[in-house]
Amino acid sequence: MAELSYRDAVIRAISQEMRRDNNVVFLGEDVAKAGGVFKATVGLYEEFGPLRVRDTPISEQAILGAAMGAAMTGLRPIAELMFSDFAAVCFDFIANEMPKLAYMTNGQLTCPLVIRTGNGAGVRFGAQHSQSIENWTMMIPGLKVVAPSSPVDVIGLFAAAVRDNNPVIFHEHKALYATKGEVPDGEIVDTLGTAKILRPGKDCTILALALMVPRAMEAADILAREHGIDAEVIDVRSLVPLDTQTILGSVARTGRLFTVEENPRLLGWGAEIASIVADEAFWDLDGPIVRITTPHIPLPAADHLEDLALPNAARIVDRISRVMNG
Amino acid sequence: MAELSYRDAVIRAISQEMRRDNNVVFLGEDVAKAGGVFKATVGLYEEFGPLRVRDTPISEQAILGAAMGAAMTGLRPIAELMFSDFAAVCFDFIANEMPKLAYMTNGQLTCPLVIRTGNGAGVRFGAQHSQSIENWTMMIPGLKVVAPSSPVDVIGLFAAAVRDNNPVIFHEHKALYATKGEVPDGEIVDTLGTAKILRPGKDCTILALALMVPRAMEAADILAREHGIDAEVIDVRSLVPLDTQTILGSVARTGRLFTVEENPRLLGWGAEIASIVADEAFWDLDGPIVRITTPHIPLPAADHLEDLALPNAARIVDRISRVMNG
Amino acid sequence: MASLQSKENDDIGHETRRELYRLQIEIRDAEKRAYDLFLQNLIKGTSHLSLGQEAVAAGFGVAMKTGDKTFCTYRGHAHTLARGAPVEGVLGELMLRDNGLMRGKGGSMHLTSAEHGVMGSYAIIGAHLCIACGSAWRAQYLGEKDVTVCFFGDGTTNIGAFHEALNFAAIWKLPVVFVCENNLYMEYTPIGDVTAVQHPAADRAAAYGLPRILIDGNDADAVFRTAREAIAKARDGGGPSLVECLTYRHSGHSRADPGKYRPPGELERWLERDPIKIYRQRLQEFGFTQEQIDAVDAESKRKVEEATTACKAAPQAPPELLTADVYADGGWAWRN
Amino acid sequence: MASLQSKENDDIGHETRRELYRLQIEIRDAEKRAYDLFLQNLIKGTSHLSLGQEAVAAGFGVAMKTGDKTFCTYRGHAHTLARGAPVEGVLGELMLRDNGLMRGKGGSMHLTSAEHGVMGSYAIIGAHLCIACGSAWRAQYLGEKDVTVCFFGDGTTNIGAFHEALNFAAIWKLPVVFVCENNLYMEYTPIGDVTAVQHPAADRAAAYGLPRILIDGNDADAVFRTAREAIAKARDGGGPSLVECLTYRHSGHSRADPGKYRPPGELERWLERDPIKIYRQRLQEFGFTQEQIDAVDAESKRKVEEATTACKAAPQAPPELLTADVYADGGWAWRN
Ligand SMILES: Cc1ncc(C[n+]2csc(CCOP(=O)(O)OP(=O)(O)O)c2C)c(N)n1
Ligand SMILES: Cc1ncc(C[n+]2csc(CCOP(=O)(O)OP(=O)(O)O)c2C)c(N)n1
Ligand SMILES: [Mg+2]
Ligand SMILES: [Mg+2]
Repeated sequence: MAELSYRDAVIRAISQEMRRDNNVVFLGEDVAKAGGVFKATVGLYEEFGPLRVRDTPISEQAILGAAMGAAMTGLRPIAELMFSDFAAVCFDFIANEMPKLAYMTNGQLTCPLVIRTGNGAGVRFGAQHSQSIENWTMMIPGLKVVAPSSPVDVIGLFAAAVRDNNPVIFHEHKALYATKGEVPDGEIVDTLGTAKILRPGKDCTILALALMVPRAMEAADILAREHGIDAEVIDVRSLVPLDTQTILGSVARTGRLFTVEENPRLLGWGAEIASIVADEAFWDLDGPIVRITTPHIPLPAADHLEDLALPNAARIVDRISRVMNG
Repeated sequence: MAELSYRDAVIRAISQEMRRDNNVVFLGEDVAKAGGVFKATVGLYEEFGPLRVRDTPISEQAILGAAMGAAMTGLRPIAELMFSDFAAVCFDFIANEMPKLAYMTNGQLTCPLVIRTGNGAGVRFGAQHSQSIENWTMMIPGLKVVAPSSPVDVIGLFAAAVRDNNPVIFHEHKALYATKGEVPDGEIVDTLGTAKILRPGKDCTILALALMVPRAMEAADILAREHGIDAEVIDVRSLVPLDTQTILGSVARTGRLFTVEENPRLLGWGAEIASIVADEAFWDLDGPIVRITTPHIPLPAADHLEDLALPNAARIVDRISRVMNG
Repeated sequence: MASLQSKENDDIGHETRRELYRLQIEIRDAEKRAYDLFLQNLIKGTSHLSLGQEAVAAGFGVAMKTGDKTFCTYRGHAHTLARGAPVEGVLGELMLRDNGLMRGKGGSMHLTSAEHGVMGSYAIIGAHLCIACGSAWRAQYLGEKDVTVCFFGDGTTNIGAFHEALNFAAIWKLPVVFVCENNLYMEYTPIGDVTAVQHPAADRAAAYGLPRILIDGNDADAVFRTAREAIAKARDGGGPSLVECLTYRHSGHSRADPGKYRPPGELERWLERDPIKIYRQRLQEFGFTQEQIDAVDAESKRKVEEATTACKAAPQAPPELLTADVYADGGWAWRN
Repeated sequence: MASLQSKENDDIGHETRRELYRLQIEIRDAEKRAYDLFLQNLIKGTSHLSLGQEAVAAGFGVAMKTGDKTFCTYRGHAHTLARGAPVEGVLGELMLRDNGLMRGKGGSMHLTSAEHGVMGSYAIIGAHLCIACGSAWRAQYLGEKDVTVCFFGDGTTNIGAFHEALNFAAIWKLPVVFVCENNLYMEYTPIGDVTAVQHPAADRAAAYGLPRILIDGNDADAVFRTAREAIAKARDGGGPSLVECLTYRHSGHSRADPGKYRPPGELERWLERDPIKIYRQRLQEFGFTQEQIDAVDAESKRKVEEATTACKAAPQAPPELLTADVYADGGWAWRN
C-alpha cells in the first residue's frame, strides 16, 4: 500500500500491462522521450524502449488508424490523444471505424485497443482544451467508455480496458492528475461496467464521474451536516458498459436521483441515465430527477468564470437541498 | 400550392435563399455540375453559376473550414456534407471551431452558415452511410440543429437556418427525399426552435423527428383505431433551440411521454428531453417515460435487418399499447 | 511506364500469366453479373464496380503472398476476389444474403474475408490508409514478414487522412504499399478539377520522401512487375511505396450511374485499352492457344453462374444477427 | 535565402525598417513580460511565446495592409501585436482580466482582434488553415482586395487539415499566404523525427503545384521581402503561396518548459542569430543612429510597462459574461 498520484497511477497502469503482455504497445505525441505533456508517461520509454513506446507526428488520424490496424491484426495498442478535445480531429476512427469493425465484418475482426486521453476542465486552457467529452463517446455503439476518479481506479480500470477485446476510450481527468490516493501493491485489475457506491445513504442518490466525484462527496458531507440529507454517492466509473443494476438499486432505496455532470447540459451522460430511471424506476421515484451540469456553453478561459461554470460542492448542495426540501 | 418532393423542396429552399441574398454561396462534393448524389441540388449550378455553386475536392475539413472562414468575414455559406456520417471526418469544425467562435472571441466574430447533410437509414447503405447523427450535433453548445420531416418544413426551416446568424446543421433524411407533400407558392420562412403538434391527442404524447414522424403518425392512427389510445404526435423539428414549451405543455395535458428516435439508444435526442420532463414535469407524469429507439448497435446493410433495427409503426404501437395498458 | 520484356527473357512466366488472366476475367465476369443483379433489383443498397480496372486488382493479387493483407474501399469487389475470396461469398454479400462474406451485415461497401487476408473494405474516404499503417506496424513490430497493400482512388488523395498515413508510413518505414487507382474521377467530378497536380498520387510522392511511381494500370504485366518490386521492398524492410495506376472505370461510379459527366469519346478510347483485351493479346503473344484462353473463360463463367444460382437460393440471415457481434464477445449488451 | 540588396538601391527604406524593428522589439518586450508574469503566477492557464521568432511576425505584419486578415495559432501573441493590437489587450487576455482582448473568455490561445484584422488564434492544430481559405474565398467572391495570411508551425504540416487546405487554396487560386514558422520542434519532439522530408513545408509545396519558398526567418528584411511578394501575388489574383521560415524559439514550448529536449549548444547557436541582434546591426548598416534605436527601445519599454500596470489593476470580467455570446444574439438560450 502506498500513496500514489493519479498521474503516477497512469504510469503504473501502463507499465503493469506492458510488462505483462509484449503485444501491448503505446504511441502518441510527445509520449516517449518527453514523457508526455502531463508527465503521465514518464519512464515508459526508458523501460520499454523505442519499439514499444513511440513518438508520433501531429497526426491523430494516423495515430488512431495505426492503433486500429495493429489491433485488428494482433497487437493490443494504447494510443494517447493528448487532449480529449482532439477527438474531433480523428472522430472518424472513434465513431465510424473502430466501434463498427466487429459488427460490419460479422465478427471476423475485432479491435482490442485503448485510447487514453486528458479530459475535462479546471486548468484554464479555454474552450478548445478543456472539454468533457465523455458524452461524445458514450453515444457511439461498439465503444466502451471509462472515466476513473481515483488512482486505484486508474490502474484497475486501465488494466481491464487493455485486456478487453473491444475499443475502449479511457478518460483521464486533467484536473485530477495531481490528486493522490492509497493504492495497494501488486497487480490491480478491476472490472469494466461496475459503478461504486462511495458513500451509502438513504435519502437520495447522487451519480458522479471523474472530477465530479470528489465534489459530490464533499457535497454529500455538507448535505448531511447542514441539511440533514443523507445522500448516497455513486461513482459511475464506466459509462459503457453501464452498471444500471447498481444505479437502479440505489434509486429503489432512496427514491430520488441527482446527477453531477461536467459535460455541458444537452445530452450529457446523465440524460441517458435519467431516461433509464424515468422508465424503469418510475414508480420508485419520490420526486423529480435533477441533473446538475455545466451550462450548455463553451468553456471560458478565465479562472473565475471557469469555476462558475463547473458544478462544485456549493452548487450541488444548494440545488439538492432546495429540491429535496421544496 | 403544389405537390413537391422533399428532394425538390431542398432545391427550392436553396434557390429561394440564393436569389434573395447574393452573399449566400454553396459548396460541396459533386453538388454543382452533377446536381448532387441525391439529386437534391439539380439546377442550382445552372441558375447561380460557377462562382456561387462550387464543386470541391474530397476534403470535408476544407469544405467546412472554408464555409466558416467565409461566414466570419461576411458571406452566408451553405456547405454540403454528402452523408451525415462524414461529420466524423470534419468534426473539429462542427464541435470545436464553428460553435465556439462567438464565445471565444467574446462576440467579435460570428459564424452564420448552414451545413446540410443526408442523414439517416432506410437505404441499405450499411454502417458507415446510414447513421442518424442528430444527437452528435445536439450535444455541442453553440450549434443549432434542425431536422425537417416534410417538404414544406424543408423550405421554411432551411430559410430560417440561412437567415440565422449562427452555425446551423440541417439534417435532411435520405429516406424522405422521395416523399411528397403540399407546399404553398411564394417565399416560405419558418422559425427555428418551434415544434409542431401534428396530431392533437389526450392520452399520451409522442415525440418524433424526421423519418420517425410519419411512422409515429401511422402508429397514432393504429393506436386510436385498435387500442383506443388517443396519442398526441409532435414533430420536434428543431433540437436546438428546443421548443420545451410545446413539449412540456403537451405532457401537462396527456401525462405520458414517448419518444420515437432513429438514433441509437445511448444519448439519443430523446434522452435529453426525457431528462427535462422527468425534472420539470415530474408531477404531471402518470407513468414512465418510454423511449423507442434503434437499438444501440451499428446499422446492418441487409434490408430485413435494417428494417428490424429502426422503430416502425408496429413496434411503436406494440410498445405504447403495452405500456399504456400495463 | 514499365515496358514489356522480351519473350525470350520472360520474367513473369506462363503460370503467372495464366493466373493474371484468370483473375481479371473472374473479376470481370463477377462484376458484370453484379451489374445485372443490380438491374434485376436483386442487389439492394449500392454497388461500386471495377469494370475496366481489373488489371490493378489482378496484378497486385498475384504478386501478394498468403498472409499479406489487403485493405480496400467500397470499390473493393475486385480486390477481395483477387485474394481468393469465393465469388459466392462476394455476390451473396452484395445481395445481402446469409451466404455473403458477412452474412449481409456489412454489405457491398464493407467486403471482408480475414481468412484470405482481406482486412476490410472501408467506405469513408481515407481512413483505411491510416489503418493499413497499423497492420504494417504490427508486422514490423512482431517481425512477421507479411506486407500490407492498401488500394484507393484518385479522389482520396485530397483528404487529410491520405497525407497523415503517407507521412506516418514513411517515417516508420512501414511494410505497406499504397496503390492509387487513378480512374480520372471522384464520383462525378473530374479529378483534374479538384486537384492541384496532374497526377494526384505520383506528383505527391516526393512530399513523403518517396520515389515517383506512375504506371499503366490497364496492363496487368506492368502492374504485376511494379507490385512485385514494391512488395519485395516492403518485405525486405525498405519501407513503403506509393504507386499510381492509370486506369478507367467502364461503368458509372455506383449503382446504375450512366456516367453522363464524361466527355463524348472518352469511354470509347479507354475501351480500346480494355485490360482484358490487352491481356488476351498478351497471352497470344506469349504462346497461349485460343483453347487455353477459352478454358479459363469457361471456368470463370461456370464459377459465376454457380455462385449466382447459390446466391439466388440463399436465405437472408436470421433476425438474431441484428444484435450479434456489436462487441467482441459476440453480443451487444451495453448494460447489466 | 533572400539576400540583402545594396544600401544605394534600398528596396525597403528607412521608415519601413524602423517599423520592422519597432514591431520586433515590441513583441520581444511583451513576450518577455508575459514570461515574467507567468512566473509571478499572474498568468494562469498556459502561454506560448514567440521569443526568437519575432522577425516572422514583424516581416509579415509590416507587409500587410489594413483590411488584410491574420489567422494564427495559440503561439499568436506576436502575430496579434504585429497587426497593431494593443499590448494591454494582449497581456490583459493572458492574465484573463476584463481588459483583455476577449475579456478573459478566450485566453492566451485564442487572441482575436477583429478590428485589427486578427481573425482569431486557433488552438487545435491545422483547422485554421482551412478557415483561412474561407476568408480568402470571401475576398475573391466579393472582389474585395484584402489578402489572408495564415501562420502555423512545422509540426502542423503533418496533420490532414494542412493538406486539405493547401490543395483547396491552390485549385481555387485563393488570395491566401500560408506561413510555416519552422522552429525545429513540435512541442518537445524534433520535427525531423516525425517528418518524411527535411523541410516540412517547402519540400511539400510542389505537391500543391506551388513554388518552393524557404527563407531565413530570423532576418526581418528577408521575411518582409518574401511577404511583400507573396501578398502582392495574392492580391493580384495570382493565388496562394506557401512560405517556410527557418527560425527558433528561445523559450520552451509553453509555460515554463525548460526545453531539456534540445541538444546542448543548439540554443546558443541560435542566440547568435537572434533576430533582434541581427536587426540592430542591420539598422546601423543602414545609417540609423544609436539614439534612434534607443528611442524605439525606450518607447517599447514604456508601452509594455504601462500595459502591465493597467493589467495588474484591471478587474476580472463580471460573472454575467459566463453565458454571454454563446449565440450571435449575445445570449445562450437553447430552449424557450
Ligand atoms: C469522407 C468521405 N467523403 C465523401 C465520400 C463520398 N464518396 C464516395 S466515393 C467518392 C469518390 C471517390 O473517388 P476516388 O477516390 O477517385 O475513388 P473511385 O470511386 O474513383 O474508385 C466520394 C466522394 C466518402 N465516402 N467519404
Ligand atoms: C490536433 C492537435 N493535436 C495536438 C495538439 C497539441 N499541440 C499543441 S502545440 C503542438 C506542437 C505544434 O508544433 P508546431 O506546429 O511546430 O508549432 P509550434 O508550437 O512549434 O509553434 C502540439 C502537438 C493540438 N493542439 N492539436
Ligand atoms: Mg476515382
Ligand atoms: Mg514548431
